[in-house]
Amino acid sequence: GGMEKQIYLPAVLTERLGYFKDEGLDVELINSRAGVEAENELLAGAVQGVVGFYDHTIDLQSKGKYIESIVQFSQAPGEVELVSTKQAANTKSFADLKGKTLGVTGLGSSTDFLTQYLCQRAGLKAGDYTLLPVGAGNTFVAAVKQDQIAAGMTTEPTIGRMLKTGEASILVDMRTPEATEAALGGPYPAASFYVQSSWLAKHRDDATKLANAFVRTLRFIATHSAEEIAEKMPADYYQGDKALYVKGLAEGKAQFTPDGRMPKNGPETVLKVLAAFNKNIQGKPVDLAKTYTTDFVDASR
Amino acid sequence: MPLLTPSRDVQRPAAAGAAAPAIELVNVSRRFVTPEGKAMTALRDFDMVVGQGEFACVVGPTGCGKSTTLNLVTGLARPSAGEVRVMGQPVGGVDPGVGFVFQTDALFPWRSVLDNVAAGPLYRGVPRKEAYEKARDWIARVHLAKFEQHYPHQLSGGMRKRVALAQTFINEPKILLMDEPFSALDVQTRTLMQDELLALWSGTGASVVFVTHDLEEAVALADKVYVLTAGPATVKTVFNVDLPRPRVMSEIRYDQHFVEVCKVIWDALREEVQIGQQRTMDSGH
Amino acid sequence: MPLLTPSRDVQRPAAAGAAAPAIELVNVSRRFVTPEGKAMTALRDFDMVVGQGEFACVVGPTGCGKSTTLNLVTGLARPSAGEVRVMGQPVGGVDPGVGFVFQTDALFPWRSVLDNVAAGPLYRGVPRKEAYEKARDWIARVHLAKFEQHYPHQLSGGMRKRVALAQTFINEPKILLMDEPFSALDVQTRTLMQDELLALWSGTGASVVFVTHDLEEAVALADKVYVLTAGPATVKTVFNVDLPRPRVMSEIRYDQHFVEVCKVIWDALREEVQIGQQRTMDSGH
Amino acid sequence: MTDMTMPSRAVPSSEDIETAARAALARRKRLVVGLRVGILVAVLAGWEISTRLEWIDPFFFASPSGIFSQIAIWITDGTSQGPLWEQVLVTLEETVLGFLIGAVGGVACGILLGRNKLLADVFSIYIKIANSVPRVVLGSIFIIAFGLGMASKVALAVVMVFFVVFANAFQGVREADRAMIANAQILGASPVQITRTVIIPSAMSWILASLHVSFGFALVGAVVGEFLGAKKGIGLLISTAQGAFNANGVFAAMIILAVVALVVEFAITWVENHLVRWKPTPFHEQT
Amino acid sequence: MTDMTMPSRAVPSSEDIETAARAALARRKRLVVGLRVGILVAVLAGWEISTRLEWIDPFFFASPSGIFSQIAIWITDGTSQGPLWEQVLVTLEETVLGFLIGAVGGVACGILLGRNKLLADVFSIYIKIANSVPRVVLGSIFIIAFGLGMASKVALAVVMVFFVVFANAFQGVREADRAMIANAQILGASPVQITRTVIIPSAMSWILASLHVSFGFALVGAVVGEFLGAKKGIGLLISTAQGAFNANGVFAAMIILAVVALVVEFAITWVENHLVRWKPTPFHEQT
Ligand SMILES: Nc1ncnc2c1ncn2[C@@H]1O[C@H](COP(=O)(O)OP(=O)(O)OP(=O)(O)O)[C@@H](O)[C@H]1O
Ligand SMILES: Nc1ncnc2c1ncn2[C@@H]1O[C@H](COP(=O)(O)OP(=O)(O)OP(=O)(O)O)[C@@H](O)[C@H]1O
Ligand SMILES: [Mg+2]
Ligand SMILES: [Mg+2]
Repeated sequence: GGMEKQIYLPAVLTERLGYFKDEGLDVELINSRAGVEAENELLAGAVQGVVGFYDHTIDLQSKGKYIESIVQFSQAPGEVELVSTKQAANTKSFADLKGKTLGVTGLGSSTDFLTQYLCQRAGLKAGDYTLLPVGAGNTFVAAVKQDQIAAGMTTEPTIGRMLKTGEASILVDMRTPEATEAALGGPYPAASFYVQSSWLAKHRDDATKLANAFVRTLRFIATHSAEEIAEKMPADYYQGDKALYVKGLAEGKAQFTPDGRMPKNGPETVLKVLAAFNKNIQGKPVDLAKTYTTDFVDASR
Repeated sequence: MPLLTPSRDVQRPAAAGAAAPAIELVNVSRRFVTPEGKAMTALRDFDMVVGQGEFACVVGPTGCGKSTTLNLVTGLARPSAGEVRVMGQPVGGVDPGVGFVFQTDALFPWRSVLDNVAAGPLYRGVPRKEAYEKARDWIARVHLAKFEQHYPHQLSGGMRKRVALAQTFINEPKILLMDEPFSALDVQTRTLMQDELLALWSGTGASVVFVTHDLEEAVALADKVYVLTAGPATVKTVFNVDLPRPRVMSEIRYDQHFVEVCKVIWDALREEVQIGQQRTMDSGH
Repeated sequence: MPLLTPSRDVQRPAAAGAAAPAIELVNVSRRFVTPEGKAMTALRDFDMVVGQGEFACVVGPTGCGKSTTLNLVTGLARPSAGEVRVMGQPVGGVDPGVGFVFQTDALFPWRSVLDNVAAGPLYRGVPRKEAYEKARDWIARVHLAKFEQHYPHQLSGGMRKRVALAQTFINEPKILLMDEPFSALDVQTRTLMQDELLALWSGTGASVVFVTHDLEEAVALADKVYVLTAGPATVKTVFNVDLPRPRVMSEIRYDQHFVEVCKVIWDALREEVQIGQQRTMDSGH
Repeated sequence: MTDMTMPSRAVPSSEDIETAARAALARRKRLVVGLRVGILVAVLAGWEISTRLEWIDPFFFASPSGIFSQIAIWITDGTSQGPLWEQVLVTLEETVLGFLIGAVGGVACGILLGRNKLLADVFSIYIKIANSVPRVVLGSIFIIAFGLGMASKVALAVVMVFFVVFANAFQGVREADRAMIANAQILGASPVQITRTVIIPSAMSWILASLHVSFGFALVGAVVGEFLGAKKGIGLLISTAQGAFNANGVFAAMIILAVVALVVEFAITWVENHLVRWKPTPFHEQT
Repeated sequence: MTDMTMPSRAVPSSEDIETAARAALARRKRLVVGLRVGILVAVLAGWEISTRLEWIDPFFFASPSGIFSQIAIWITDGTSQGPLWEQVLVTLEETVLGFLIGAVGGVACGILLGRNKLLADVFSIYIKIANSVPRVVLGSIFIIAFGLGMASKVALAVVMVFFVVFANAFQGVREADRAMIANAQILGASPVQITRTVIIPSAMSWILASLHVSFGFALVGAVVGEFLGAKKGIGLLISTAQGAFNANGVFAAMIILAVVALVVEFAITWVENHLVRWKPTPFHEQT
């Protein structure tokens, strides 16, 4: 997803706050359309680090590619299952979505696995619902408006926008650690900063500096209000509607970890979700210890 | 010499009406912009009157402006000054009563000979069957029956010219303009075509303007021969040819009258020819 | 009649060498596939020998196969059977010593007259300045000095033909093939061009094959006149014309010998002409 | 319609010539097919070897054997979205629809603007503006406007095709020989008849040239549309494979696309050969 | 080079004719510009009114006034990625590079394959296959192969341009008049000279027609490339605006693209007018 997405906010914020410079780092932020692309770039050596969803580290391990999360930005996916207002009256839980079409950003994406997992937990079987990839942003909005999907999983700012216009309401909120626990049965580490393991072995200094910068940012987020944070962001990110941006930020701020540490049991939850639906992983041993390290955040002041 | 009346043709145009001449050019000029950006005059103060049913031939040095004149009559080009009238009406666009055999190839390369010849009638709304029947008839008249299905690029130069003739004749135009139509044909085919043309002309009473380089051909066919000057073309002289009709082409050349007429025009022209020749040589070397 | 020797030309081709004829066609046939899918024979058992420095004219009914013959000599087309030799060598591709004036327009429309004429020398590696000087000279010789900067579409039909002539002559080819080069020109320009051609020919000792419809032109220019038959072209008769040289075009037509020669060839041809005419008429109607 | 020639001393009969010509044609055909196959094999072998030797990483660039087995799996077991032929059919339907609409629209607009100088002067600037709009952005606008169904993919295919066809049809019309137009006019053709019988035939090679390239573009449009959101189709197959880091799947889907493109290409060539039968063979290609 | 004509009784001098011709030209120009502006104003007014009256939703389809103020903000305050001109420059550089490479490559391959029948028979099938590869997929492959810098965007622009130019150059070469080629051959031209002096000039209108449409395509390629991953450029501007639900931003960026396209378009047209000065005016357009 794009750099302007709130779930990836710490990256841009770090740069805006000048923390990279403080660490003596010259960092260029490059926007990528999709997580998969960003990881391919990482593996191909075009970039040194990627901010993306943690689940990719597991997925890639199953393909023999080793990447490690060194700073964990969030302990919740920041995703919300929105349900169209027209369906809201008789949809109280995932179980009520039987026979409906559900929107995800793309097949094989994190939203896909989360949706399927939530359905499974609600007792639905594979044939009971249909998944439709609708992307994010206004194609998602249009899909809801045109009744292509009854419900769908998405992030800010789409959530805020749909709530504001009253076109949809929240079915499952996974923006806070608590709600995520409730929905998934454990914390779900999502946005994180990861690098290739081989790179890490050779560049521990750089990794330390990067971790320091990010951890500082996470502390900043934890100690400042949504308005103050928004102030620091580029104007283009909230050009459409600033109030909405701030509101979304206020509601979603809790997803960020205060210290960049991997939440306890987080990796296990992710593996559980993935193992249920991702064919790549099924039947393959995964060494979770190789997917993340807290050495660097632990070391940061 | 009763057969021949050299006369400067200065009739003023008659009012439009039943007796209006078929073609009138009044004081026409035509200029082109040269690549150097200067204006070049191709026709200057050009006057021409062709009565209904009249057969006029135009001769003149190459590049003098003969094709330009025909283009003005068709309405494809417009005069820079002066007026062009067809059947008493100023020429606005292309007139459906006009037929034009172009100097250069203008056949449709993607159509067979048959389809090329049938084009005119089909354009004019003649039913398909009838149009093709007529086309076959005309193809036979130009001796290409065996080549009905050939495409133009499969024909020789003279054959293509004959297709163009059939294409024009099939429409039986009231005004027939022909730009060196027979120059690519051998003598016997040319004679046949000339006879065919005269037959068509006497049958339909069309008015013909016929451009040629061959003075004998001009005299053999025409009622009137326009001789143009070199440089910006003006009418040098108009000769009336009153050889008796019907004329038979294969015989007329041995006719004593004919030979005399040609000789007189030649003598009258020799002076001009030499002036023109001298001028091109001066400008040439 | 010592001036004229009708003779069936059946010499067998000489071995390649210094004295080899410039052009030899031995038993050549050329077939085309008609649109109906049948094979059509354009040339059949065609024999022709043009010695070095010889001037040969080819006459024959339209569509008989004259242009096809020239195409075979250039190497643009290949015979279906038989052999074509130029300077004793079998023709493989286009020979740089050959010049060809096409029957149809083949000027480069995006080049001005000057650039068109200079094309040949430039292709052959002549330095720019020299090439353009030569081109200017040739343009003047065809009386187009004022039109150097014009593009072909801004010229009249006859002027374009003259540009084509200059374009070919400037290369001073050893073998010069011309397909009805003068048919679009008026009498005086034609006479000038004929003189120019004869001067060029006698100066360079080139071998010329000249296709024309005009028997008088053929006799006036040629050493040998090939008369072709209609239908699949074969050589009907070859006439040797031994009018004395140098010949002056504006006078030769009034020469008593010349008139006799023409008459003899005409008489000899009349029969064939009538057969051909009859045949086309049969197939035509 | 080709010329038949054969250099030989003996005078051959028509049959001899025809047989020889046929033999030469067959020989040439064998040569061409041989070279094509040769190149294909060389490329595939080079690719496979490079991946085996790890000169290039099959994780990114797949490998022929992997692609092959992926296609085999799709054919035998079907894809996650249903049987393979269904995906092909869906994409093909969108493509062909988009191609037809775009081509017809492009030809129509090209002829209209090519024939009318005022319209051309006024509207060509807007067409140029429209042509600079990124298709991916248009894709999301189309999804909003036409929904996630077939319509948005077709619309995307249309805009991919339209401009190429338009540009060529327009120029083809402008290039029509003016002597031929004048001749038709004098033979009595109305403007509509001129367009139908002179302009369109002379613009035909222009239009056909653009159709060749634009079918590929239509395919691309449809696939990109599916990429942005779809239930079925090869584009979705690609996007799923991409999401799953399945390079073999991505390349396999692209090969399926190529096969589709080639089949349609042959159809277009067939039509073309029937439309341009009147053309002379260039001298240098006469055998 | 046009013909000058004026129907009038009195014999006008050359200057009269030239003045009249100039006046007619100026009148026509005014008419064209008037109509263009009129259409633009009508469209913008209709759009603005529809959004004001909420017939269409400005959330999706923006509004002219919003777009205008967005552009104003970008010009005065710069974008989140730096000043606006920098974005334009980055995109323009990628586009122009890609356009040049693609056009030169397309023309070169077109001429090569157009002149050599065997090469054409063997390779055209592979070109057709390549043309059916969805550009978005290619985009990600290019990023892997060439990295995230300028090279991958340029490569994407190249593949957008190449096929269109190739198809036209190829066909243009095949359409060259065979009589003219034969004439050049006999005048002594080598194959290379024929290509340079006959084939290229006669294929020129084909090539130019494809350049007109393909500059827009190059722009699209560069923007899509930036979409997939970039630090700067108009494509990134669009993708950020899309992610932030800023429809005005999306449309504003597209308008900037259109302006870029038009400027380059005028340059191409200028070149074209200089290259085709030899062309006759069609009869029906002579005034
Ligand atoms: N489009 C044009 N631009 C400039 N000059 C032109 C144009 N068309 C014709 N001319 C000039 O007008 C003059 C007359 O040309 P036209 O074709 O009428 O001659 P013509 O008498 O038919 O000659 P020919 O017997 O050779 O066919 C020529 O000098 C020619 O150069
Ligand atoms: N490509 C072709 N396909 C089929 N037939 C052809 C082809 N080219 C020429 N022909 C035929 O060959 C014959 C001879 O044509 P050619 O052009 O040699 O005649 P020509 O003697 O030059 O006639 P003209 O005096 O009219 O120019 C004609 O009947 C023509 O139809
Ligand atoms: Mg003329
Ligand atoms: Mg001929």
